[in-house]
Amino acid sequence: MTKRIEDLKIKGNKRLNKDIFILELSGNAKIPEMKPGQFAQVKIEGSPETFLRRPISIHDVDYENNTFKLLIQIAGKGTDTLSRLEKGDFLNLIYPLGNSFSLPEKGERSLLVGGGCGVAPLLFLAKNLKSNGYTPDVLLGYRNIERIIEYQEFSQTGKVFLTTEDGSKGEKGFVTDHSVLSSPSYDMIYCCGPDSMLKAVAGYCKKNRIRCEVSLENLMGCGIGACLCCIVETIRGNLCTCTDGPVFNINELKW
Amino acid sequence: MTKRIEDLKIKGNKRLNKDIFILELSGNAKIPEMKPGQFAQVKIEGSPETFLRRPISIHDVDYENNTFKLLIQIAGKGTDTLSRLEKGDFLNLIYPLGNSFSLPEKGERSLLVGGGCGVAPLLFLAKNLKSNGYTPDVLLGYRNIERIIEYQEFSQTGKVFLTTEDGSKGEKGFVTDHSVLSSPSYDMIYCCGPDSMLKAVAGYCKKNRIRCEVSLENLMGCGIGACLCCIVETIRGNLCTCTDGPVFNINELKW
Amino acid sequence: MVNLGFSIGDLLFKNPVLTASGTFGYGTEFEDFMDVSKLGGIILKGTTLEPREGNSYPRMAETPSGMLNSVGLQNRGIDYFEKNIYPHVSGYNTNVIVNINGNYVDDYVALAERIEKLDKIPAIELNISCPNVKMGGMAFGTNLDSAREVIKAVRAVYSKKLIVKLSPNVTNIVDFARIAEEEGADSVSLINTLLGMSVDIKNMKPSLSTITGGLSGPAIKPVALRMVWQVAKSVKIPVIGIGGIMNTSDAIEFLIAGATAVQIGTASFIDPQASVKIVEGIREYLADKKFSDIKEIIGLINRD
Amino acid sequence: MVNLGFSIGDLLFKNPVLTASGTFGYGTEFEDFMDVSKLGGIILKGTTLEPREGNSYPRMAETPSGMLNSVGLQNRGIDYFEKNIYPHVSGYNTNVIVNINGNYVDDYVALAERIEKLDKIPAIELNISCPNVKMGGMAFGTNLDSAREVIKAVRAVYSKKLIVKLSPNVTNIVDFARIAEEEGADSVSLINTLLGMSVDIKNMKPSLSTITGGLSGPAIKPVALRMVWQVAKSVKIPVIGIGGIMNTSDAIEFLIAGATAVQIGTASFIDPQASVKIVEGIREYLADKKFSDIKEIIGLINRD
Ligand SMILES: Cc1cc2nc3c(=O)[nH]c(=O)nc-3n(C[C@H](O)[C@H](O)[C@H](O)COP(=O)(O)OP(=O)(O)OC[C@H]3O[C@@H](n4cnc5c(N)ncnc54)[C@H](O)[C@@H]3O)c2cc1C
Ligand SMILES: Cc1cc2nc3c(=O)[nH]c(=O)nc-3n(C[C@H](O)[C@H](O)[C@H](O)COP(=O)(O)OP(=O)(O)OC[C@H]3O[C@@H](n4cnc5c(N)ncnc54)[C@H](O)[C@@H]3O)c2cc1C
Ligand SMILES: Cc1cc2nc3c(=O)[nH]c(=O)nc-3n(C[C@H](O)[C@H](O)[C@H](O)COP(=O)(O)O)c2cc1C
Ligand SMILES: Cc1cc2nc3c(=O)[nH]c(=O)nc-3n(C[C@H](O)[C@H](O)[C@H](O)COP(=O)(O)O)c2cc1C
Ligand code: FES
Ligand code: FES
Repeated sequence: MTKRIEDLKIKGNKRLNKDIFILELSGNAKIPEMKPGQFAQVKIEGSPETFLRRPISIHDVDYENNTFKLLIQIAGKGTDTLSRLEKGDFLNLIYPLGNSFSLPEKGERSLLVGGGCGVAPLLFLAKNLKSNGYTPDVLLGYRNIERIIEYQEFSQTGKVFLTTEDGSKGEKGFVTDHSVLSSPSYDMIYCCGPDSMLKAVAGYCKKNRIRCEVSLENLMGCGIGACLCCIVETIRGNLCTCTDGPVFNINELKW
Repeated sequence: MTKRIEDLKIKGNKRLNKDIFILELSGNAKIPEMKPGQFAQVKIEGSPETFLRRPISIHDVDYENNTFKLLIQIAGKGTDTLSRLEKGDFLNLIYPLGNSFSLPEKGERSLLVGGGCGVAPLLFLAKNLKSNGYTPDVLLGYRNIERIIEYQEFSQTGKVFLTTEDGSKGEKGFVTDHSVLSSPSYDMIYCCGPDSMLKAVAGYCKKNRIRCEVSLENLMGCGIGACLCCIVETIRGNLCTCTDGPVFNINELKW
Repeated sequence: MVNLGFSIGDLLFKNPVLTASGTFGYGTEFEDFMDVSKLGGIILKGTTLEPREGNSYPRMAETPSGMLNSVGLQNRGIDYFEKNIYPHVSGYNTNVIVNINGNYVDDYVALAERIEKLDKIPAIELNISCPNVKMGGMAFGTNLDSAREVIKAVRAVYSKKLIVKLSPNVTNIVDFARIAEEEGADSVSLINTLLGMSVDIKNMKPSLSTITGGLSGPAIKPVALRMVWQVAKSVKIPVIGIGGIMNTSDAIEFLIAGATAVQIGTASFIDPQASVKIVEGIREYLADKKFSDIKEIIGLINRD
Repeated sequence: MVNLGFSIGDLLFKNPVLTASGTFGYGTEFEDFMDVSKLGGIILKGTTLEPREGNSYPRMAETPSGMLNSVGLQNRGIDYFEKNIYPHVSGYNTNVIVNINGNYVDDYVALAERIEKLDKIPAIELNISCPNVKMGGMAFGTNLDSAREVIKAVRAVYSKKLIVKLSPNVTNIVDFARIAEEEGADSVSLINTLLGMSVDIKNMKPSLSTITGGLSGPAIKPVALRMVWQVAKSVKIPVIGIGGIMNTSDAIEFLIAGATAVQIGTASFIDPQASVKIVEGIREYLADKKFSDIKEIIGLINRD
């Protein structure tokens, strides 16, 4: 899969809530084949504080219409600048980058666990699993009812479980508190979200001997394996999150 | 006249030609009294290459409507960014800064000489002279007919003479070649434009013992007399263009 | 209530925000924009014994997130200062500090003696780091022996607070800080500008009349922070951090790295109110983080 | 037709644009974006005798117009290089240069001996300026005696082109360039990163696991240009300019200041095609200004 650098046109910018928005991009040329878990290095124009590109996961791809989506949370200056893009603007991307989630074995039961904007790479994964004949369950954790995003979209790919920290919707607590995890019945869990969630889910999976892949969000300098800034300690030594990852099997990580 | 720092609202952005545009600004508070020759230090948002503010002259003031104008030529990244401002955007200014042109003695004949975007401070001056009972002549020099700007506006304040370098309108040549200067009949000449023009006009004035004030466009760090970066050599030593100028009597300058 | 005050010896500062020499004129230039007395202190522009015209135009060039200057200590000399500037600035209700410069050790000494007599000037900042003068300046600040000589000589005649301003254009800035401390300086301030250069490719010449000049602004902040951290670990006297501080968060970085106070330089050109805004910003940050005294965060990263 | 070529001794380069070590991997990472053979040369990432894991995460922080890194020479060692990297990179139709590093003089010597034997590597870049390793690295590059010792030792065993990469974290970089020349280096390259630091004020800790790191990017360009200008005036061997070059106009600044060639570093992270674009940009600039040979602009500001 060759990487490319390209100006893409903004087809739409939809606000999901105060902090989160979805950019829809369309290529002039045919967009490349992408895999769930991959990401793009996005150029932020016009500020000395956003000198480097920002890594953003591929959220959803529509090959027919030659478009794809990024789901982005405003975390600072760079993502704030992105949130102001309007239809017709251009965005420069290096993509598709990184490895991807692996498919479960035939007949295995899988669960996708996402928190906050950690759902970003999971929708593409869920759709991909579905089109490959799986029916993954999805467990989403949010702070409260107002923060819930993409519920409808995930519902179309399988069963969706919810937690909110304040109990305003779904079960109260963190994702690892959800009753669906009380009797471990999954063979494979995919997880993306804040570090604390990844570690909690990884702990659960280790205890219950469930295979688990997590998507890491390390700081990146280049995104293409050239700077060695994005490393994560693994049993095979320091690996690059941008090329060996961002998806890692938790058994590889020195957590 | 106290200086202030203020966000002003863009009321309009009018393109005069490929390179030159006029921003109309309106204050929330009452705009301060300004004098012809004064300038503003304009903040350019969002680029590491435009770290410092940019000095721009006050082009025209409308106290009744609480608005004023800046006439700007795209010279690089900063002015290019300004050219993209739209109605409703805000612009941060430190203003009004610098000294101003002096009035002629009663009954004296004066000529305003401007080239290219050097006309910027002259319209305000022309209007000011007119409202003080003078009828200054105006001599404008441009590269060619397409570059002519603000002809109508100056016509309303007095007689306007034109030169173009290629002769496509008015007399052919530089401003100093114009026939109105062949028999020196002015007591005072005000000039603003590129360095070469200022020096040519200053030379003419010295030879013919005409009083002459020029507005300089030195590089500025602060615009308020704090950095001492904008100096010009004068018979009184190094003076700041931003506080002792930008308007200088040519007899003061070590040209 | 958050305590923002600090002291150099027995000299109290109401807050840790000062303005950097050469970027705040004599304070008067900023009176339209702010109440100068709200600052912890102001450091006046570089002063010499005799009047100086400085270097030729152009003296300034913009660079990515920074600027180069080669002003070269243009000022009207100490006589003019005493007569025309001092009466006004002594009215500020804050610490007014003079930044002194010379070509020879004797110049520094003579200046220090003159300023010692000015009641309302409680401290001097000894500038041994100006990169923009041919003699003196950085020459003192990049050689350990000369640095020691000039500090010793000034200390001998000056009994109020002596702050030594260090040059970053050295292999090991800690050595210079230690010498200042050994010779009795009450504080060190750092950094002065980094020696830099820029070329005008349209005209194919240097952008500055002097070819090289001093780099300031956010571009130098990482270097300044590193030096402040190194020095703060190595000396006991208060360290004043300078270099690219544009806003509250930059100032906090310096405090956490070990600076007891900071100076705001180039930022004042872009926002004349930057310094007073930072005073308020630090207050809010501390309140937010539930600290009651600024001392609690100074050098925090060295504390475990 | 414009001639862009230059040479170090008898080693020809088709154009003056190289990539900087540690920012271009082994070239392979960029093959999707460009034809590596279009460059004047590529300098591979820092290589050591033994494999190294480098420093812990986080190793990177963004700063105004720049970035800090403390990678610490992570690489798989010379054995791996010979077996797995060399066969591929020797296929590039350009000068492939290895950047060598060590803790002790002997490490450098052993590495140089190994690389001497690799036919398709016509030069090494001796890195005595890495700020991110505890031993060796910058320690060699900030002390004149150690610098001389390691250059002399490597020169004794290495007969191809020897480029010495200098550290900017010194009082007088010219001294180091002179030593390199005296000891028989064929070229000097400068600058490596400036030692810097940044603080995460949210968590009140250093942004990097190593506290300090190397500053690169446009922020350092003025300092790099100044040093290149100083060195180019002082030595006869070709000077390769490095530091914050993002585009053609930055590269031209270095050439006019005296650099015979340039290296593109951090820019490749933001635009992987930056280096090849600069080759074309220089060609256009020269054509525009009616020069027929790049030599005509090198060191132009020193020529009158
Ligand atoms: C592989 C990968 C995929 C990601 N996918 C998404 C996604 O789909 N949607 C989304 O909203 N976010 C995603 N992120 C996180 C996103 O990259 C950061 O939120 C963003 O870079 C913050 O930039 P900023 O300028 O807005 O904030 P800043 O003010 O720069 O920083 C805010 C926070 O973001 C971190 N950050 C800053 N720069 C980088 C960088 N270059 N790389 C990584 N983190 C950085 C900072 O450490 C800080 O914690 C992903 C990160 C990685 C590594
Ligand atoms: C008192 C004064 C009044 C001015 N009035 C006007 C006006 O009314 N309309 C107008 O179009 N222009 C005016 N100028 C010129 C204007 O300031 C410059 O064209 C502008 O700063 C260029 O910025 P830039 O980023 O677009 O270009 P850059 O790419 O930064 O530079 C282009 C050119 O502008 C010069 N320049 C850059 N920065 C500054 C600076 N801080 N100060 C001065 N010159 C600079 C550069 O040397 C270069 O020659 C005035 C200048 C001064 C000093
Ligand atoms: C235009 C200008 C003039 C300066 N003049 C002096 C001076 O006279 N004496 C001095 O000690 N430092 C002088 N400096 C250095 C500043 O005080 C400060 O050390 C430096 O600019 C770094 O801080 P900054 O990045 O916040 O500007 C000057 C800096 C600038 C930009
Ligand atoms: C992530 C990173 C890794 C680097 N690794 C090396 C290295 O291994 N050897 C070396 O000599 N320089 C190394 N450098 C320094 C660069 O080669 C270059 O000298 C420096 O970054 C300045 O150039 P720039 O501003 O164009 O990046 C590294 C720089 C970066 C940013
Ligand atoms: S981000 Fe540069 S190697 Fe991964
Ligand atoms: S621009 Fe700073 S003193 Fe004039």
